[in-house]
Amino acid sequence: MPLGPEKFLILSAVIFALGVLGVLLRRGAISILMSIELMLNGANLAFIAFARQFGQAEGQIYVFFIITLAAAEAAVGLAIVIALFRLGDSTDVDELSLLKW
Amino acid sequence: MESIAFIVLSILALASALVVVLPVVRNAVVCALALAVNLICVAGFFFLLQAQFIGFLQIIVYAGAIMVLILFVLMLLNVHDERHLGSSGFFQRYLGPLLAVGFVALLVTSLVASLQGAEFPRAGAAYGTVATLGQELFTRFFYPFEAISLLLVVAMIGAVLLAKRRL
Amino acid sequence: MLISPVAVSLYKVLIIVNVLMGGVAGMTWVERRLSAVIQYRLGPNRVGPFGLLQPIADGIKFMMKEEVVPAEANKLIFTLAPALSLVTAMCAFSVVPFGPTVELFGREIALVIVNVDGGILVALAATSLGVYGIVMAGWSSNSKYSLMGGLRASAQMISYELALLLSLIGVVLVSGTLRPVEIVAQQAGWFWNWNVFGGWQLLGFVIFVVAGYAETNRLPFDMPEAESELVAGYHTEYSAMKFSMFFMAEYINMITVSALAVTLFLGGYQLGFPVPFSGWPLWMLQILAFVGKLAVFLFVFVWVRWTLPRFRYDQLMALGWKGLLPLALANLMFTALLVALDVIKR
Amino acid sequence: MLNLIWIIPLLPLIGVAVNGLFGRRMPRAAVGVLGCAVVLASLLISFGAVWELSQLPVEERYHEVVVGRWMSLGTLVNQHPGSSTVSTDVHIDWGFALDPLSAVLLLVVTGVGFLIHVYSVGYMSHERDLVRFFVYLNLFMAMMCTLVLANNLLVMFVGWEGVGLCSYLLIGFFYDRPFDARTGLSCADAGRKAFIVNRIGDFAFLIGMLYLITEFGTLHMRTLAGEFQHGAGPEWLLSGVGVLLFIGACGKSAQIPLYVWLPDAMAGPTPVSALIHAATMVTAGVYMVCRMSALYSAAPEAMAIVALVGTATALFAATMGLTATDIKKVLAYSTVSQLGFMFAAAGLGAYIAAMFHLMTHAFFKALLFLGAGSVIHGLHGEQDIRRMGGIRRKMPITFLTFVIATLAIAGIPPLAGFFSKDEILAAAWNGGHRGIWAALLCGAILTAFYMTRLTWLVFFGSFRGDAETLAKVHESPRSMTVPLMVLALLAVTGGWIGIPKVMSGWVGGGDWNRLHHWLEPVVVTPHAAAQADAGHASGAEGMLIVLAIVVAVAGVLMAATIYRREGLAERLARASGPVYRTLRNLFWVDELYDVLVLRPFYAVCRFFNGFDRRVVDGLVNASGIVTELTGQVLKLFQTGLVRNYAMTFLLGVVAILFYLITR
Repeated sequence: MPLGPEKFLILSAVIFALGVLGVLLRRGAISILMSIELMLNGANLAFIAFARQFGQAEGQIYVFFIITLAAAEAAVGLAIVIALFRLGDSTDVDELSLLKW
Repeated sequence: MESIAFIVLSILALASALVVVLPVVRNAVVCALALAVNLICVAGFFFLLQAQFIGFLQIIVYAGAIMVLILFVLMLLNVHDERHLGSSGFFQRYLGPLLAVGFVALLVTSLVASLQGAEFPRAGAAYGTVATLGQELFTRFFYPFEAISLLLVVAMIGAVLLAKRRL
Repeated sequence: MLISPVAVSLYKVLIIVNVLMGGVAGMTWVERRLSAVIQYRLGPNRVGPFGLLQPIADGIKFMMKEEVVPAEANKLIFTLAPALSLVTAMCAFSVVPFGPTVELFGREIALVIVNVDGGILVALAATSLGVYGIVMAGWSSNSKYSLMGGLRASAQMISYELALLLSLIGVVLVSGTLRPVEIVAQQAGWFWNWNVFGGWQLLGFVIFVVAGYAETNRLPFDMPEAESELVAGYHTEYSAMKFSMFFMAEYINMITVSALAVTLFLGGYQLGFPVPFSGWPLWMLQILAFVGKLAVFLFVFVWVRWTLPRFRYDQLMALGWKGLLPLALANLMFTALLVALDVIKR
Repeated sequence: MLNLIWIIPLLPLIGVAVNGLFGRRMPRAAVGVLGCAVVLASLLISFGAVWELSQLPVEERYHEVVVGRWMSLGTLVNQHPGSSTVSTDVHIDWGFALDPLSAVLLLVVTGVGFLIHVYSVGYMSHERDLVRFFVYLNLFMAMMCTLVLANNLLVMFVGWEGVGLCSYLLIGFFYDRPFDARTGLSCADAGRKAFIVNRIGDFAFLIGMLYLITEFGTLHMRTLAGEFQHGAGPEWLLSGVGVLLFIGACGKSAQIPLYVWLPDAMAGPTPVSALIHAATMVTAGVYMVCRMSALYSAAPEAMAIVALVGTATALFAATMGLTATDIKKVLAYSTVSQLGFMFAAAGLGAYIAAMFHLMTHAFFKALLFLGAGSVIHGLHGEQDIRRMGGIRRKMPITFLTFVIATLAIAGIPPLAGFFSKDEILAAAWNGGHRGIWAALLCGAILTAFYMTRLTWLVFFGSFRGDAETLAKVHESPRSMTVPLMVLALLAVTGGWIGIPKVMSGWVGGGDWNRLHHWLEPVVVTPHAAAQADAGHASGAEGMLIVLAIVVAVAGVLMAATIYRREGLAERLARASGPVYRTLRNLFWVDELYDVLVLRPFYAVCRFFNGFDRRVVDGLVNASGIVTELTGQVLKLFQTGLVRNYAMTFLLGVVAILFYLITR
C-alpha cells in the first residue's frame, strides 16, 4: 500500500473535526484550549502532506509558524484561564457569559 | 514498512484524539496526556512525510513545551475533574457532531474525488532538511519570521501581565 | 542476514542498552563508594571484592520487593510513568557517536545508532519528553508530595531546557550542522580544535553543564525529589522495580548529558592529539577516550552531589531565567558575531 | 545675486518664524528691528539681482530658478482636430523668475514695503499686539514676493492667496473694534468681507488656470506666452481665460463690481492700508494682466472688457471720492479709481503705461496713506475730515509731503503722477478710443478735485474739532517722518524715468523714456496698439500734454476755490440734492448687493436649514432607530456562551464548504 496524500488529508480532516467537536462538547476552558491544539494539528498535517506532495518547503514553513503561534496562543490562553480561575474558582466557559447585551 | 507505521500511527492518533475530545473522559490530565500522544503521533506522520525537522520541532516545542505547560497549569489549578460540570448545551450536543460529520464528509468526498490514487513523488535529497528550511526561513520568510518572534514576545509579556497577581 | 543494515542497527541498540545498564550498575557502586570517600567512611564493601557485586545484590532486591500501588492512583499512568522515563533517557543516547566509522566483518559500521539530519534534535526531543515521566508519576500517585515534585520538575525542566538549547545552538553555529557525527569529525586533530576551545564555546559549555545538572534533577538542583521537603518527590509512592526504573533513568540521564557534553564540546571520541597509526588500534583507543571523558564527567557529577548544598526553589528559577538564559543568549550572540566576522572558520 | 532670487520670499518668512515663535518673549524693539531687517535684506538682494539683470543683454534678461518639483500631474494627451495627438508631461515646479517686469514690481514692493515697515515701528509703538502685526506684515511681504517672482501661475496663485490671507488678517487686526457706523460693520466683519469678495475673484482665477493647464499642459508663464504668440489655442478659450483671469484681478484689485471690499479694508491699521491696499497687493491684478499680456493681446474681446471696466471704475470711484468724509476712505476710493486707470491702460494695450502708473501710484499713494496715518496719529485717532483743519503749522513735514503727493496724484508736472497719467491718456487718444479718453480725462479732473478738497479740509482753514484735541496735535516721530520724506522724494522724481519722447524733444534731449525700453521686451503689445503707438502724431501728443496740465490745474483750483469759502460746499451739496445724496451713499451699491445677493442667499440658507433639520436629520435618526431595532432583535443571538459562537462558526464553515464543493 503506497502512501499518498489522500490518506493523510482525510486523517487531518478527521483530526480537525475531532478538535472542533472537542471545542463544542467540552466545557472546561483548558480542555477547549487542548481541542484547539488538536485542530491546529490537523491543519499542520494537511500542510505537511501538501508540502510533500508538491515538494516545496512553504508548507513546512507555515507549520513552523503555526507551532510558534500555538505556543503564543497557549501561553496567553493559559494565563487567561489562570486569571479567570482566580476570579471565579472555575474554568467553566459557560459561566463566562457576562459580555452579552 | 511505511504503511504499517502509518496504520499504527493513525489508530493511535485517532484513539488519542477521541480521548481528548469525548466528554466521556472527564479527567483533564488524561486528556492532556492523550493529546501529547496525539502530538507525537502527528510528529510520526511528519517523519513519514520526510519533514524531519518539523517533526522534531513538533516534539520539542509542542509535546515538550506547550503540552507540559498545559499539564502544569492543570496541576496548578487542580481542575483534573470536570464531573461537576453539567452536560453541554442542546445545540452543541446534537447539532455539533452532526456538523462535524458533515464537515468531514464534505472534505473527504472532495479529496477522494480529486486525489484518489495519487502517490507522493520522490522527494529530493534536500527536502525537509534543516538547511533547506533555514534557507527559506531567513530569506523569503524573513519578515514573517521577525513578526512571529515579535508576536512571541508580546504573548510572553501579555501572559505574565494576565497571570501575575501583583506586578 | 545476520549482518544486514537492520540487523547491525539492532546489534548496536542491544549493545548500547546493555552497556548503559551496566554503566548504571557501575555508577551506583561508584557513587556509593565515592560518597563514602568524601564523607570519610567505607561504603559498601561486603558483597564481592570492594563491594563490586553490590549493584547486583541491589537489583535482585528491587526485583524481589513488593509492588505497592496507591489505591487512589491512576493505575495506567502510574505504571507507564517509570517506563517512559527510562525509555526517553535511553533514546537520547542514540545519537551520540561513541566511536568513528569502523571496518568490521567486511563492512563499514558507524559507531552511532542513528545518524540523521538534525540529530541533536533527537536528543533534545527525547529529553523534553522525559518530563512526562516525572509529571505523570507525580500526578498519578495522587499524593501531594508527588504532585509538588512533579510540578517542580516540569517547571524546572522547561526553564532549564531553554538555556540548554541555546547553549547548544552556539555549537551548531560553529560547526554548521546538526549531526553529532559531523560535529565530532570537525573536532579532530589537536585538542584545541575542540569546540570548547577552538569554537570559543567555554561559556556555552559551562551553561550546558549547569543546565544539564538541572535537567537530570541532580544536586544542587534536585528540587523535585528534595528529601527534606518532599519525602522523595515524584517517586514517593513508588517501590520495587518501578522505583528502580526511575533510579536507572536518572543515572542514564546523567550518562547521556555527559556524553552529549563530551560529544559537542570536548571532541567526542577524538583523542585530542594526532597519532601515527590508524585502523583498529586507533578506533579502540578512540572508544576508550570517549569512555574516559565520560568517566571524568560522571565523577564530577558525583563529586558535586556530595559537596554542594541544594538551592531554594525560587533561587533555582531565578538562576535559570535571570542568570543562565541571558548568559546563553549573550553567548549565542557572541558566537554569531565571531562566525559572522570569520574569527571562527568553518 | 540672480541665483539668489528664491531667497527673497524666504527671508521675510524667517521674520515670521522668529517673531511668531519667540516674539512675545523678545523686547518690543527687537521685534520691530527684526521685522524691518528681513525686509531690508530682501530689498538689498532685490537691488543686487535687478542690477545684475540690467547688465545682461536685452534679449537675455530673464533668469529662472527652480527650487524643486512641486507636483507631477501625469501625462496630458491632447487631440487637436486635424493634427496628430500631442502628449505632454504635466508638472508644476516651485520656480521663481526675474525679468524686467517683475523687477519693477519687486523693487516697488520691497522698497515701499521696507519704508512702511520702518514707519510701522513708530506708528504701532503704542499697540499691544505689535508682534502679531509684524508677523502678519512679514508674512505679507513673503507672499507678495512669491507672487511677483513666480514663474508659473500656480506659484503666483500661492502668493495671490497668501496676500489675500494677510490682507484679511490685517484688516481684521483690531478685531474687537467697530468700524463703520453707517453699515454697522466691525473690523472683523470688514476683514471677512474682503476675504469673501476676493474668493469670488479667486475662484474665477482658478478656473482660468485649469482651462490653461488642460489646454496647454503647463502653467509656466514664459512657455505660455510663447504659445500665445504663436497663435496656439482656440480664440474662444483665450478670451474666456482672459475674462476669468480678469475677474480674479477684479477681486484683488477692487474693480467693478468687486470693489466694495476696499473702502471697508480701511478698518486695518494705516500702514497696512498704505502697503497692502494702496501700493502693492491691490496692484497685483494689474501686474498679472501685464504678465499675461501675450494672452490678452491674443484676445481682443477680453481686452475690451478690461478697458471698459477699468475706465468705468476710474470714473465711478472718483465720484464717490468727492463726498467721503473719512480721510482714509477718500484715499481708498482714490485708489480704486487709480487702479481703474491702470486697467484702462492695460485694456488698451498700453501695458507699459499701466506698469508706469502702478509704480508712481505706489509711491504717492503710499505717501498719502502714510501722511494720513501721521495726521491720525497726531490727532489721536481722529479720521473724520469734518473735524480737522488748519493743522499745517503743527505738522509741517506731514503737510509738505502730503501736498507733494496731492499734486503728484492730481497730475501737476513735473511730479510723478503727471507722466504716468499722461501716458495713459495718450494711449487712449492714440488708440482712437475717444470715449475712453474723455472718461479718463473726467476722472483726472475729479481726482485733482477731491484730492485738493482733502488736503484743504485737513490742513487749511481753521480747526473744526474740540480745543482739547487741537492742543495735543503734534508732529510724528522720526521713524514716521523719514519714510514720508523718502517717499515724497520718490513721488517727485519717480516719473522721470518715463518722460515721453515728445517732452524730452522740447528741451532738446534724446529719448529719456527709460522705463519704456526696460519693459518693452517683456510685454506683448497687440498689433493695433503698437501701430497706433508708432504712428502717433507728436503734435497731437503735445496738445494732449497741455490739456492734461490744464485739466489738473483746473481741478486743483476749483476745489481750492470752493473750500476756501466757509459754507460754500454745504450750499452746493444742498443745491445738487439727489445727486449729492447718491454720491454720499455710494450709489447704494452695498444696499444693492444686500438685496440682490445677501437676502436671497439667506433665504436659501433658511430653507436648507429646515431641510437639513427635518429631512436629513430625520433620515439619520431613522437609520439610527432601524439600527437599534435590529440590534434589539439580534442581541438575542448574543448568548455570551463561547461554545454557541463556535457552533455558529462551524455552521458557517460547513455552509461555505458545501457551497464551494457543490458549486
